[in-house]
Amino acid sequence: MDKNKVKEIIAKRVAQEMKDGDVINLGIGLPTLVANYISDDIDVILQSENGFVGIGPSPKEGEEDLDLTNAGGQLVTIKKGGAFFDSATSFGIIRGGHVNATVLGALQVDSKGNLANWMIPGKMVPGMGGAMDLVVGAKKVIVAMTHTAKGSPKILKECNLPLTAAGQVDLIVTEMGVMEVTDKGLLLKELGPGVTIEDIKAATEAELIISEDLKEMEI
Amino acid sequence: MDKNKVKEIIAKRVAQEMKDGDVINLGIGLPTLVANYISDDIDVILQSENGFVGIGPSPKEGEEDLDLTNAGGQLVTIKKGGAFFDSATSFGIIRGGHVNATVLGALQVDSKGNLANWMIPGKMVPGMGGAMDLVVGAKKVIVAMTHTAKGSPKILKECNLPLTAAGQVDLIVTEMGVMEVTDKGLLLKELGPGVTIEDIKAATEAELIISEDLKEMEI
Amino acid sequence: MNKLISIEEAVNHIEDGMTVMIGGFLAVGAPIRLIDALVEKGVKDLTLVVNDTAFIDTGVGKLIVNKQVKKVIASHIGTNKETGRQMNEGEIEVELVPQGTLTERMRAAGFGLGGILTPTGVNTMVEEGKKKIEVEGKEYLLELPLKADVALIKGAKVDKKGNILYNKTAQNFNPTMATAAGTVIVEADEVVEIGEIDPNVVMTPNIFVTYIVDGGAK
Amino acid sequence: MNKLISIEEAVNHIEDGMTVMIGGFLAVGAPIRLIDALVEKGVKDLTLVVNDTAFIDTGVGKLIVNKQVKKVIASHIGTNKETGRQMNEGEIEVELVPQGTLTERMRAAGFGLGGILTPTGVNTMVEEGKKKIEVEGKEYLLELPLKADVALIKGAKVDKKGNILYNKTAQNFNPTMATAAGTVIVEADEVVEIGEIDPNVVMTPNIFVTYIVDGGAK
Repeated sequence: MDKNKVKEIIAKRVAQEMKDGDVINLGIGLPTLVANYISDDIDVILQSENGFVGIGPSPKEGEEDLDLTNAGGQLVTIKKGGAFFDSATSFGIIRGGHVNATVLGALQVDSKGNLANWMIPGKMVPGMGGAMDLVVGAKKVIVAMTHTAKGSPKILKECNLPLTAAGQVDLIVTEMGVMEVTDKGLLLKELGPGVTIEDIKAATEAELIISEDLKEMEI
Repeated sequence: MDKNKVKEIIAKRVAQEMKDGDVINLGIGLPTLVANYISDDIDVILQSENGFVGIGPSPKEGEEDLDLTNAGGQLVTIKKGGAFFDSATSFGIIRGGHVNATVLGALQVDSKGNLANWMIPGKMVPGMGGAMDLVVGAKKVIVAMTHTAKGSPKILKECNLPLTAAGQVDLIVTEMGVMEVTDKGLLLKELGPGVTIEDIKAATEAELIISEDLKEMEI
Repeated sequence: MNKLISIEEAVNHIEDGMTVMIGGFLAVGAPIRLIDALVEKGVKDLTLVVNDTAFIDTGVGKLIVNKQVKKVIASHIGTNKETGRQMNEGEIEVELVPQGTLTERMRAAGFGLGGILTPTGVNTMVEEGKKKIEVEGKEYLLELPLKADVALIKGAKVDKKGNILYNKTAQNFNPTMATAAGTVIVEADEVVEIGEIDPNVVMTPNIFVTYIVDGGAK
Repeated sequence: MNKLISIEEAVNHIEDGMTVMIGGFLAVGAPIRLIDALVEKGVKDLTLVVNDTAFIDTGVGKLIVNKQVKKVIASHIGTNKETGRQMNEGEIEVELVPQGTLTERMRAAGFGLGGILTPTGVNTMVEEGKKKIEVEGKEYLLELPLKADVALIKGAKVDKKGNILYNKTAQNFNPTMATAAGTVIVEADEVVEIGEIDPNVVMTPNIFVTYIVDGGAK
C-alpha cells in the first residue's frame, strides 16, 4: 500500500477516538496528521507540551510568529480561546491527568501495554523529551504507527528495547487493525481495509485475541 | 515605659537590619511597624504572603481596592514595580530562600533558636498560617517582641509551647536588647535605652552571653 | 460545550459529604455568590479545604456558622471564632496545614505528583504521622496530595471557554485549586466573549474549568 | 540597585566549570545574544541544564559545537547531531531527564522543596539509582532538586526592576529557571521603564532577577 495512504488510514481511525471537549496531545510525525481528520462537529483542544492549548493550523505566509511553535519546533498558530503557559504548567497538565488522550508512535509495543519509543541502545539516543510524562499522565494512550518496520513486527510478546513506560498503552492503531490492551492481552477489534485475520497474525509477534465483534475499520 | 514607645524602639532597631535590595516579610502586628522606619536611602521590597511583592502604604480614602490587601486582610497599595502572584508562587518564594528576612512576634523563643508563636494548647489554636513556612524558608529570622509578657520571661532556656520551627531564629530584638542566636547560646550584643545587664538578665530565663562589644542600641 | 450555567445549577453539583475547595484569603478572592447559594441550599457534612475560615458573616465563614461543615482543612481559623468554638466542642474536625504546604499539596494533586518533600513543619507537631525523608543531610516531611470533588473559585474576568484572569491579591489559592478538583466552577466578576482575553496572559487555562457562573459583580 | 548591564558584563558572571541553565525549547525563547557572547568568551567545562541542545548553528547548540560543555542535563538531544557524536565518543556526559521531571526538579530547587514524587519513569531506565516510594498503592520516583550557578533566560518585555513578560511559546523553561539559580540574567527583547508592566500580569516577579541585558531585538 502507498505510504501516504497507510498514514491516512491510521490518522483517520485515530481521529474517531476523539470526543467533544477532549484535550489531546499529538506526538511528532504521523500522530500530527490526526488533527486533519477530527470531525468539525466536535470541539477538540490540542495541547502542545512546549506550552499551550489550542493549536491551530500552520500560519499563512507572512503571518509566521517565531515565538509560536509546536513541540516539534514547527511554526503554528493558536486558536481563538487558546492559552499559553510555561513548561511546569504544561507538564502539570500532562502528569495530572488533564489530557484525555495522547497519540504517539512506537518502536515497539507489547501485549502488556509496554511501550518503547525513545531509544535504541548504542544507536539512537535522542532523549525521551516529554514522551515519558505523556504516556504516564494522559488518561488514554493511543499508539499510532505502521504495523511493521521493514517487515519486522513491532507489536511483540515483550518489548526488548528500553521502555518509555510500563503498562500504559490502551489502544494500538495501525493500517492493519485496531487492538485494545486488556488484562488478557491484545484484543483485535477491527481489521484494516482488505486485511484478514491471517494477515495481521502473520505480521504480529504478540498473541491476538479476536473480538467477537470483530469488524472492518470504518474510514 | 509607654507601650507605643516600646514598639517604636523595637521596630526602629529591626529596621536597621534591612539592606538595599532586601526582600522582607513583616508579620502581623508589631513587625508591620518596621516598615515605617526603613531608611529612604535603601530599596527594600516588602513581600506579602497572600500574593505580592512591593507593599505600599495604606490607600487614601476613596482609593481603596477590595482586591488588594495584605496578609492581615488590611487594605493596602502596591508600589510601582511590584508584582502579584498566586499562593503557590508566594510560598515558593518564601520556602525557596528568596526572602532575605522575616520579622515575626513570638510567644516564646529559646537559646537554641526554637520559636513558638502559633498555639497555646487548649486555649488559642488559630493555626500557623504562613508562619511555619516563613521561619523555615527565610534566610534570616528576626523575632521582634516585647521582652516579657505581663512580667514573665518569653526568652526561655527551652520553649514549652508547641514549636513553630526548631532552631531557625537568628536574631531577637526587644525593647531591652538585641540577642543573636549562636551555637553557644544567646549572645547579648546591644542593650535597650537605659537598660542594664542586670535588668535584662532578670527578665530573661535563658542564659545570656555578654558580647565583648556590647553597646547601647542606636535608635 | 456551553460552560456557562446559573448559580442554582452550579450548586447542584455539590452534594452532602463532598470535599469542596473554596478559594479566597480572608474572603478576598472568594466566590461569595456561590458560597451564599451553598448556604441557601443547605448541603451538609462538607469537608472544606480553604486557606482560612474567614469571618462569621463573610465568605466561607457562613458555611461554618450554618453547621454545614464536618471537617475543615485550613492554615488558619483564628479570624472566625465559630470555627474555634465548634472545634473545642467537638462538633467539627479541624486539620491545620502550613499555608505553603497546603498549596503544594493541592498542586501535587492537580499536577500528578505523589507528594512533595518540604522542610516546613520538621520537628513540630505538623510532622506527626508523616514520613520523614533525608535528602543531602537535611530532613523533610513527605506531604501528600490533597484533592477535592469540587472547587469553587473566583475570577475577575472569564471568557466563555473558561480562560481566567484574576485580580491582584484576589488570586491567592484560586489558580491552584482549579487544578485539583474533579469539577471546577468559577464565579466570574465579568464574563467575556471567547477571544477577548489575550492567550498570553491567561492565568488559568480553559481546560481546567468545568463550569462558569456569572457573579454579576461587573 | 541598577540591574541593567551590558552583555559583556553579563557573561563575566559565568566562569569555567559552572552549572548554567539556559531557557528555550528548540531555541525558541532562548537568550541567543547571551549564548553568542558566551561562545565568544569561550568559558569551558560548563554543565548545561537545558530542555534540549537545539541545533548545531542555533541556540545552545553552538556551545556544544564549540566544546565548552562537559555535561548536559536535558530531556532531548536528538536535534543536534554533535551532542550525540560527543556523547558516543565520550567527550561529553549526557544525563537525560523526562521533560516534566526536568522542570519539576528545577522548581523544587527554586521553591525550597527537598524533592518530588513523580510516576514518570517508573519501571524504565530512568528509575536507576533513585529511591522508589509507594503512596496509596502507587509507585513513584523521588526526584531531587536541580539548581544552577547561573540561569540565562529570555523575556519579551522586562522593566528595569526586573519584572518579566514572556511571549507565547517563548515562555517554556524560562520562568522556572528564573527561580533556580544563584544569579539570574534575563535577555530582554525590550527593556521598559518601571511601572510600564501591569503588576497583575507579571510572569516572573522582579525579586528573581539579578541582572537585565538589553537584547535589542526590539
